[in-house]
Order: sequence, then structure tokens, then C-alpha cells
Amino acid sequence: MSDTVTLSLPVRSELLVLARITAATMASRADFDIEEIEDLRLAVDELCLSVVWGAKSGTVRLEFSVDEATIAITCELDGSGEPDDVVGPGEPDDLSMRLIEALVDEHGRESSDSRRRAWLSKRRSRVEH
Amino acid sequence: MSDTVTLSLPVRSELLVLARITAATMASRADFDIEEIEDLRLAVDELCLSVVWGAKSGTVRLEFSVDEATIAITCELDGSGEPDDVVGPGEPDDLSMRLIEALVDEHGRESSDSRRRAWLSKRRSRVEH
Amino acid sequence: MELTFEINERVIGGVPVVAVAGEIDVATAPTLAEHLGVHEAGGANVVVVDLLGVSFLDSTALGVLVGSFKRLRDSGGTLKLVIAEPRILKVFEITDLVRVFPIFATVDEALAG
Amino acid sequence: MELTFEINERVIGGVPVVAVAGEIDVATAPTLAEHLGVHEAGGANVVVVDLLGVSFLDSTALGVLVGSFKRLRDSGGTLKLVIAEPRILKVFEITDLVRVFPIFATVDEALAG
Ligand SMILES: Nc1ncnc2c1ncn2[C@@H]1O[C@H](COP(=O)(O)OP(=O)(O)O)[C@@H](O)[C@H]1O
Ligand SMILES: Nc1ncnc2c1ncn2[C@@H]1O[C@H](COP(=O)(O)OP(=O)(O)O)[C@@H](O)[C@H]1O
Repeated sequence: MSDTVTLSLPVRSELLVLARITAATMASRADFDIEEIEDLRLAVDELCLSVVWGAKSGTVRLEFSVDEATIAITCELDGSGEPDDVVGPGEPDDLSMRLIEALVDEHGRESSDSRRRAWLSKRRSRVEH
Repeated sequence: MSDTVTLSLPVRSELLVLARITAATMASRADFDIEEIEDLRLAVDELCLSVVWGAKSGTVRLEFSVDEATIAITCELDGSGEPDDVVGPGEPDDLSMRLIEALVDEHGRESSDSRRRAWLSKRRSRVEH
Repeated sequence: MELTFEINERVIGGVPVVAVAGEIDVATAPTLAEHLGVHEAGGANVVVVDLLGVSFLDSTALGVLVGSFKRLRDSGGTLKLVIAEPRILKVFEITDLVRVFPIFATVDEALAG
Repeated sequence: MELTFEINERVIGGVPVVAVAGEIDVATAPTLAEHLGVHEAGGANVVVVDLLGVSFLDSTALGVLVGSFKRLRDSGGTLKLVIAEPRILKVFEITDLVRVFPIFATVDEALAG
């Protein structure tokens, strides 16, 4: 089965928890184990932080896809038409980058003056029962 | 402050929990009390059930808006271009309707052969601190 | 996480007690229906459904319980519910189902009542 | 729900013990920073941050802790952490911060060590 869920939030620190909860719920449904679910909770949080870094407004758009044993998450910042909301390419924190690197299997990012986007994917270890 | 969060899910019973969690998280952030949060968790579940009723595929699109002391939620079913996914206007269960009626302040619905949409709104009792 | 759903069964004095824990919604209610179906098919007279561990339940769950209650009643039996949490009771009150089901606060009372 | 965040402060033998519970993220880390700032401004030498009740923490939380640690160290003090949960320790291991902070398994050990 392949399921895609999208979530759009305003840049508001109190709503970041929704990205974590959605990632954890989908991973749990996709039979990831508890340790892997916790890894994803932290990884998606860091992914958002790295994309949203410095923005004062705009919309954060997340896409969560589960396909077989892999969950893929992309995070994108739409600057809501006010270009100075996005202050140059994101400079993700070194700590964020180390965490993402350690917690997921693959990840990447692309940013231009007007757009920031990052993604990750993680495969569960548990085999199909 | 006015915040709008959107959530899109495939018609998959295991993912309905995301609608409940998102509603509960937003209501909790908007200072609704525990009883009201539980009311909303059930009301949004029933709202989705009443809209998705009988559909075998498609996308459920939810919009959650918090404005001052009120949370408004709309739920819409997109039939994914396969018109027979939506088997006529939804016939929401009588139990669903009674629950929604009792749990929220206002609610409404509109449906045609190709589209089903329902909404609710609930005001918190607690006054601004 | 609150996402768990679990059913545990016991038989006390010949009466099946079906204990449900977690959230009963459109995804999990079919599992409850299966469990109840086994007892209906097995000719049970009285079935006790212990909802003490239930944190959430919606109209899908109510539908399953009402269906099972009617089938047991039609064959001369009944389905008793155990509910303590006001939040869960509220769902049965709104829908007037408190007037349909025999509802008890403990499993012991359900078995005795 | 796991959405709660709470800070409780005690002073034990003259040492402030800041106990954090819940999730420390970009929304709640500023509150932790305020609490630590009060102790830094008040001239505290050693501060103990008890993370035993923390269920989640991200790089924002780490940033707050590292900042406070550096300021206390520069004025001759230190910031000690209390962590028992492997999951929380893992975050400090991945980021090599286990080599920066003095980390203890209990508040007593942090006060003694
Ligand atoms: N959804 C989000 N995802 C990731 N980081 C966020 C998110 N919302 C806010 N932030 C971070 O928090 C910072 C402050 O956000 P802001 O919305 O100004 O604060 P608050 O919501 O607390 O008023 C932002 O600059 C950004 O770095
Ligand atoms: N997101 C949803 N919101 C509300 N009801 C849903 C949702 N997903 C499924 N349902 C209900 O559950 C029924 C079965 O859904 P389906 O996707 O076929 O089952 P499953 O996901 O368990 O394979 C649907 O016909 C619909 O009534």
C-alpha cells in the first residue's frame, strides 16, 4: 500500500508538534518499532526547523508518504508572497544536521532565495509479518 | 491570532486518527478545556465518518481554523476522479448526527453527487486569561 | 502513545467477558465485531463487554455494540456493558443508548446484575 | 496528552535544581531559557537541570542548554544534567554533547558529583 498525507501549517512554533505527531502516527501504522518512531519524531522536527529557520511568516507544507517499509517526508516553506520572510537560503544548525544524518537513511535539501525544501526517508527494520 | 491548518488523507480507516489528533492539538493550543477537547475529538471523527461514508477511495481534506475563542473544522471528500467512489449523497448515520449536534455549537453539510462537505464550529467556554 | 487497541477475553462463571482497551473507531471496531461474533455464533446467552480501558469510542463502535446486543436479545440473551469513565458514558447518554444497554460500573456488578 | 510542558524549581543545599517535564522544542525552549537566565543573572555557580521527566527534546533545547552551560562555565561555574532515559541520552550522544556536559543518572548524584 502507498499512502500520502499532507499537512500545511502556518509558521508558528506551537504547531510544530503536529508534524511530529503525524510522523509518529504514520510510522506506527506502518509497523515501525518504538525506537524508529522516536527517531522519526525527532528527525521531522529537525527537518522543519532547518527549513523554517529564521522565517517570520509563511506556510510550512509537509508531505508524508508510506510505501512498503519506507516512510518519506518532505518539508517546504512557502513564503506567502512576502519575499523577505525567507531571509536567504536557510542555514540549518549544525546540531540539526547531525541529528538528521544519524536518525534517517537518506536526506537532502535544496534552497534558493525564494524557496526552501528538505526531505528525508527512513526504512523500518522489522520485516513483514 | 488566526491559524489555519490543513490535512489531507487518503480514505483509509487507520488514518482517521490523524484528524482527531490534529483537532485535539489545535484545541489544546487554543486553550479549550479537557472536556471540550474530548468533545472535538469525537465531533471531528463523526464529521469525517459522515462525509466519507461508503467511499472506497479518494482524498479526505480537512481544514482546521482557530480564531479567537472558536475552532472551525471543515471536511471534504474529493472523489479522486472516479465518480462511482462516492455512492450518492452521503447518508450520515443517525448516531453521528446526534453526536455532532450535541458536541458542537454549529454545524452544517452540503452534498451533491460528486462532492460531500461538512463543517462544524465550537467556541471554548474558558475566557481569555 | 494512545494509539493502541487491545482485546482480552476471559470466561467467568461461564460468561464471556470481553475487555477492550484503547480507541474504538472505524479502524478497530471490526476487530471488536469479530470477537463478539464468535460468542454469538457459539451460542452465548450473556456477554459482558468491559469498556473500562477504553479512551475513545465513536458511532462505529456504538453500531457494533448495538448490532451484537440485538442479536443476543433476539436469541433470549443480552449484552452488558461495564463503563466507569464519565467521558465514555456521555457518548451513550447523548445517543440515548443508556436506555438500551444494561450498564454497570464494575465487571463484578455486571456478572451479578 | 503528551503536550504538556512544565518547569519546577527547587534549591537543594544552595544549588538550584530546575526540573523539566514534557517536550522541549522550539515552542517551549524559550521558557527553559528564561528560567536558566534568572539563575545566571542571580550569580548561580552550579545549576542542575533535571531532565528525568522529559519525553522529547530537539536541537532548540540543546542550544538553550549549551548557551547556559557556556555562560556558567565562563563565570567559573557549570551546568549539570540529570538524564536516565536512553532515548534522551541518545540525542546527546549523536551530537557529541555527552563530552560537553557533566551528566548524572539521579539528582543526588548530580549534587554530589
Ligand atoms: N512550524 C514550524 N516548524 C519549524 N520551526 C518553526 C515553526 N514555527 C516556528 N518555527 C521556528 O520558531 C521561530 C519563531 O516562530 P514564531 O512563529 O515567530 O514564534 P511563535 O509561534 O512562538 O510566536 C521561527 O522563526 C522558526 O525558526
Ligand atoms: N479518513 C477517513 N475518515 C472517515 N471515515 C473513513 C476514513 N477512512 C475510511 N473510512 C471509513 O471506513 C470505511 C472503510 O475504509 P477502507 O479504507 O476501505 O478500510 P481500511 O482502511 O480499513 O482498508 C470507508 O468506507 C469509510 O466509511
